[in-house]
Amino acid sequence: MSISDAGILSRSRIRTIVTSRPFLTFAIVALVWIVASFVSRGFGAYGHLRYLVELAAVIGIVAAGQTFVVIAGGIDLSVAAIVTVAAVGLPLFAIDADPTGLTPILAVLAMTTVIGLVNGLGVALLRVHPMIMTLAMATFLQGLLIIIAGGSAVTASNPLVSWVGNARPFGVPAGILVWVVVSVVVLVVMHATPFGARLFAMGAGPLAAKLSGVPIATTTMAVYGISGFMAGLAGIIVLGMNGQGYVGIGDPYLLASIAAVVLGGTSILGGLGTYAGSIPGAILLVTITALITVVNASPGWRSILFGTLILVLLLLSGREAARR
Amino acid sequence: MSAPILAARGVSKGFFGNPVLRSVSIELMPGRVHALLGENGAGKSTLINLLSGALRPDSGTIEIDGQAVGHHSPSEARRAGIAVVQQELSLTSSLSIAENIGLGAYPRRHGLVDYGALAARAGAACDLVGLHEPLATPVGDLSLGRRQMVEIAKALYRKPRVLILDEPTSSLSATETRILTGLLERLRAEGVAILYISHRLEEVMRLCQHVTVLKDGTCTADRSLEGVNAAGLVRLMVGRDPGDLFPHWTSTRTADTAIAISGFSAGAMQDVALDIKAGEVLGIGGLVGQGQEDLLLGLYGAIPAKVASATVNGAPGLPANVPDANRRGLAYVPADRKREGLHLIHPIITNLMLPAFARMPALKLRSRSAERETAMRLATQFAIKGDLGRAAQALSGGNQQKVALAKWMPHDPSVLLLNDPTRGVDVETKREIYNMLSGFAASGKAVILLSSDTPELVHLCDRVAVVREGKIATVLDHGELSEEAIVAAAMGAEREREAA
Amino acid sequence: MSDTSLASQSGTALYLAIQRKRNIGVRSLFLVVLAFLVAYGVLFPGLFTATGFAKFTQSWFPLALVAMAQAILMLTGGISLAIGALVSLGAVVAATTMTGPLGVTGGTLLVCVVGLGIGAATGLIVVKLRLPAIVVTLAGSFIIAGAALLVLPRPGGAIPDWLSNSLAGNTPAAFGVLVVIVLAWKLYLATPLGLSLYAAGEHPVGAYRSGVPVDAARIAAYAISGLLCTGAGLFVAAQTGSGDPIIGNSFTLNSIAAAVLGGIGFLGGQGTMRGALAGSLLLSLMISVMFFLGFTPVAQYVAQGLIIIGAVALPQFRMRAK
Amino acid sequence: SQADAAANCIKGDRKAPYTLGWANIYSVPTWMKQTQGTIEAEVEQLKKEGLVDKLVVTDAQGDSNVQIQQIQSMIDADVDAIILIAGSSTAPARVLADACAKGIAIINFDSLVDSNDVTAKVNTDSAQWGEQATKFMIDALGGKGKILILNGPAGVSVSDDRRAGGEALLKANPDIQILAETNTAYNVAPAQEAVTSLLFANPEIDGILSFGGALSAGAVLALDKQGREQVPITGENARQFLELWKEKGLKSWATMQPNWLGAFAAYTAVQALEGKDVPAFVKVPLPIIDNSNIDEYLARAKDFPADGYIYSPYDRELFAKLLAQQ
Ligand SMILES: Nc1ncnc2c1ncn2[C@@H]1O[C@H](COP(=O)(O)OP(=O)(O)OP(=O)(O)O)[C@@H](O)[C@H]1O
Ligand SMILES: Nc1ncnc2c1ncn2[C@@H]1O[C@H](COP(=O)(O)OP(=O)(O)OP(=O)(O)O)[C@@H](O)[C@H]1O
Ligand SMILES: [Mg+2]
Ligand SMILES: [Mg+2]
Repeated sequence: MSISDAGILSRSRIRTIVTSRPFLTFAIVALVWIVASFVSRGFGAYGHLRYLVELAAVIGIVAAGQTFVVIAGGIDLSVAAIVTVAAVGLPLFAIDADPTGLTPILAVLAMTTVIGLVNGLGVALLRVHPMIMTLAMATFLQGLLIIIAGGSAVTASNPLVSWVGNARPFGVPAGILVWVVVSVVVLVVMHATPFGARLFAMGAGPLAAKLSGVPIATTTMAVYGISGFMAGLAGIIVLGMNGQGYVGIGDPYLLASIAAVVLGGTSILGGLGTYAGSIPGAILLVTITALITVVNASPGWRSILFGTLILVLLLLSGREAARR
Repeated sequence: MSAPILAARGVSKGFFGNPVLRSVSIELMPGRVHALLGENGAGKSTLINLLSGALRPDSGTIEIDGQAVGHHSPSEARRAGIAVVQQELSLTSSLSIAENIGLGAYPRRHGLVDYGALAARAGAACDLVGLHEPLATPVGDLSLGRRQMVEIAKALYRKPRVLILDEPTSSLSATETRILTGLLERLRAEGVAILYISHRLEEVMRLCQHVTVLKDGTCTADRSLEGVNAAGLVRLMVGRDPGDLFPHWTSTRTADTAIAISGFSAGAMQDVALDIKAGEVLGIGGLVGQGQEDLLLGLYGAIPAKVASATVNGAPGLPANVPDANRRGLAYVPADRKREGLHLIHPIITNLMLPAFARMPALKLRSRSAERETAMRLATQFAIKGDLGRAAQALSGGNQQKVALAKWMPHDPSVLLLNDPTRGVDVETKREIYNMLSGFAASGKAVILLSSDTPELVHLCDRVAVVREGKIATVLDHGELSEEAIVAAAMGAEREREAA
Repeated sequence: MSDTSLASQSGTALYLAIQRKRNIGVRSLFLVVLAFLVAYGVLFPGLFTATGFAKFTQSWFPLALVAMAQAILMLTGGISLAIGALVSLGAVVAATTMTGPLGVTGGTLLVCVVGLGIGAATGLIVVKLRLPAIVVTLAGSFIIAGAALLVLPRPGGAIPDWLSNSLAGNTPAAFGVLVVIVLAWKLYLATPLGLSLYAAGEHPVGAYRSGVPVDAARIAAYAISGLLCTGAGLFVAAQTGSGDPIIGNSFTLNSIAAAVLGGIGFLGGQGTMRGALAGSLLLSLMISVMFFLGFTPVAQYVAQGLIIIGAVALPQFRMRAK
Repeated sequence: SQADAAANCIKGDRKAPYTLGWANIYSVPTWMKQTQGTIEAEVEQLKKEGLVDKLVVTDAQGDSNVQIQQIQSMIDADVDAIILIAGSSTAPARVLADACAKGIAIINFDSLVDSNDVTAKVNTDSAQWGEQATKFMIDALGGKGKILILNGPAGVSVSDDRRAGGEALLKANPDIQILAETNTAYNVAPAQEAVTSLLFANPEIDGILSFGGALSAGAVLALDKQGREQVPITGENARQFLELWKEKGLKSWATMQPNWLGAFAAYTAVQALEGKDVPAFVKVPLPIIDNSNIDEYLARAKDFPADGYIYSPYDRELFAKLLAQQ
């Protein structure tokens, strides 16, 4: 390859990156931060931004599972209930013999992964539409919560959980570190393994994927299993950050995870997208929420402002390419 | 002769800066069937979209009755009496035949769709094309061939002065093709201007009086067809002397069984017995929609199948599912490439690599350079035109078909299940595909070729199993093969009924 | 010959034949709903009195409307997460205007205009700016919910008693209104624009090439959907005699559940309105039947999940068994 | 069988043992679950006394429209009494009028309806809650300082009433400066998020006037996490908040919505059906938690769920006294 060729290549590559959706979303986040720090006192403080990213970590981790599911052509409406079940259920797994607190965490993650696998089972084998299957799963979990919520009088005194929720190794909140690890793994799995390629194929057309030999049923189950695992992980972090789980702790993460995915440029129809977009998407959502909080206005106006901001940002970043 | 009804004058069109048509002109005369020929991707469909207002030219003009039209749109084209049968079916599956035929041009009474008038007019259009299903049948219940007839009826319903047909026969049976040919003759006699695109040159020879040939977006010929033979047509298209379309047939059939089944039932197919040898090309013929596809899908593990006994590549039993079939050396190329063969929104390279992704260990790290190398090799081998990083959407129909076939080659399958692989494929590509098939059989592998193109069956196959109403009606040996024999076997039932 | 036989088929015969064919896809759902209806009737014989029927149809009515509102959008390949907020807005607008100078007529008109207007605006944004409907309507739900809070910051307002009594009293008036709405929908589907809905949803490009006003059909769908939502809000206000700015929240997910249960697909052009209505009826029946069976809350949640999955999965099994 | 019952609504031939309907708006939250526990315990007792036969429980899953349908079903099934937490202060009014007309006793507690077609309403006073909390805050700050106000969700009557209860006092003390006001769900996480953002926007905060226990816990966590000093804060008997109060040595005050309101409502329903005089509105005094009795509450903490509420003790005697008070 000649030198000029290399030059053209890198220039065009820079152009693809700069015009890509994830980058655009990142640029918008930066823009909102800069504008907000001028408009609102204290907004741009390092500690505040760090806190926002910490909050975004939870949405981002739930959105990681959601991104997998959406790219594979589904949607997971049970993530909120799974987050709650994880946060509320963790103390039930407390074992005195394990002072590290790792066993309950592993048990909860295993449980939420199984919940996700059941979602996948319904979608792949019963052929129930993902929206219906996961909505029904959320309903089941509500029933489960009635049974387990407040069932034990134990407080969540799990050292590992409170470390994840509160510690700041190297000045970075542990939740963010977990998110970084999750992000790297997710991006690699999504874009650099055959498994990732199968997801995109399934989302773009399940029939063509099936006839090309993609194991549809197992892949579907894996995807929902991952989503369950991620929601469980988020539940543990949220539990650590709030010191105590409660029913409803997961509620904000359903719409937030979907919004982060779509704001990040992943097609809700499946087959196209990247988690690299969901990451700034999650930060963006948290930022707007924080911005609205410090605005002095009646609840009605705040709600209107919030919706309008999302709409405007969507206009900047969210054009859906023509399909079909 | 009279003046053209519809004409394009020096039109150019590009997509994302890639020129697809360069200053092309064409004139459609009343009472003339005008052929538009060219290789896959030459720009035929694009030209049609310009003529019908679905796309706007970047430069040049469209003229109707000698008048240049400014803002040409589909509804305006319809008012001017231009009707198009698109290459890609776009019927609405949940609407009835009648509602599909009238779509966009419903007769009204008091602001409502006038179902009485619709029944009369759509019924008349259906009669013209020999479509006898009840008008209330949802289009989703029809086979591909019948849908194509609905699409043609939809064009006729508009009582066109100009009728444009983009590969209308690619999914039609011989009978349906005959009906269409007769119909077009009649319309021509009534003074309709017809533009006809087909990769089946015998049809063109039989039907058309004039030809325009496109090559890489430019017009290379615009002349009367009088005195031109098939070889001449190909010469016009590819710019050099054509060889034989079909490779010379020699049997490479061996004694080793590739697939043997008995008591096989899947979908519409009942109680089938077949024995396919390595090195054989087995044709599957018959009228469209008799269950042939279910035979392939059942063998491939894609739909549930029952079997009394089966051997596939030496191992007993049918594949349990598609991955199992792939492991056992089967590969399947579907007919409906848009829905079943490819992911149109994904890059060509991803499409080419999908079977590999499906078989590699799920979490092994991918090597982009190795993928690129494989894809480039396949693209060269199959002469796939186009940037491998671009979405498969941007490929012409024929090139898409090549991708759907090429993607299996890295796996070196020992049994190839082909469902109408040359549908909508230009002659040159057809020749390439035919050569590949015989080469494939010669290397000791088995090919099952389901085709609606009867000459293909005649020239390529060791044997042809003709399917009728879910059963294998006849198996013809190569020596007995002729188009007439296949059609006769396919029509058997009707013959008997007529005789009675 | 066959020429004349086909041509002479009357419009009515064709129309009816088409309608019959469209029942095929929802037959098994109809059977499930019928089973629940019978169970309900056995458990509560009072259902067959005028009052019993009136009360039951009243609790079904708003869900039926929002299921229709969601189904129209899904037929065009869209979706709305703002259904609940629009219902709330319709309710508070009705409850704040009808006892004021605008009166019942003015209030009703305003409710309709608000629904049509917001629906059309949403449609314009989704269709013309080519933004994903799911996020546009998510953002829209915040804006609309905020507007509802501005109109009525806390539950209150009033609906004239006579209106409440005539719509949600002891007569099956709500059922009558539902029948009228369904007929109006049939009428709309019999217009060229209405019928284009299916084509515009399944094959927008092909429909456009056939001369269908695709964008207009989709925007009209959003407008009608908005109207149905605020209409449901008006009814809820009448049923409760007052307005509540968050009363509609749960209708968003329920409308999707009802539509999908009824066989409406997400890709556009798949499904029928009768299916969506049956889906909503099933959701509504389920609540009452579970009550009369004496289910505890835990059992209610579990049974609800099972019924929803079962109603969707059963037809699949039947199909595969064939 | 009281032809002329002493209480509103009750009519017809209603004899013990009675069937009680418990029309819950949403049974999943822990407060609701604890409340249901008190109702079930009371019903067990009443069953032993031969007064109650059956308790029918519905869960409207947070949907007021479903709640209306379920109340309608209770009417259809002709229960003797309906115990109700209303999902909306206005929505159930008409269906309750129907129930009342059919002679069913209706005891409404916690979230009340704006309707008089009930036998009795049983509740603490939300306005008084707001007033007392505000008074504590003003006193704690010596009548001067900058505060944040944390409210429950917008559009909900209880949240609105508590806030309105404090308004007069805030008006009367202009030196109390309201820096910012928020509305969030009555939950820890959203409150913590909102307060954290407000902390960065407001470097100086002297007090936090919170109208819900989970909100208070969220605020304390926010201050703690951002390394800010704790400030005087009002709260509620949420166990997490009470434990934080002790742990961080807060200057605080809390009241509660006692879960035994549920048991009391069941008890009141049976009393009314038995023909006892029942006042149309039973105002339950707000139990107060301050530094003088916080230890008593925390001593009982282990009997309550970790994410639950430590309510004040109750017994039949208290119920009888409450019913007799007016
Ligand atoms: N005829 C069809 N039409 C549409 N989608 C289909 C069809 N057949 C299969 N699918 C899709 O494929 C998914 C799984 O199909 P199926 O279980 O047959 O796959 P499989 O190849 O048997 O997978 P596995 O071998 O892992 O079990 C379905 O959920 C559906 O989304
Ligand atoms: N929407 C589009 N975007 C980008 N490129 C396109 C688009 N439509 C067509 N092209 C390109 O234009 C060229 C001409 O395509 P066209 O469909 O007109 O070919 P064709 O002659 O009809 O081929 P075939 O015989 O295979 O149908 C092809 O190279 C194709 O890749
Ligand atoms: Mg073409
Ligand atoms: Mg399978």
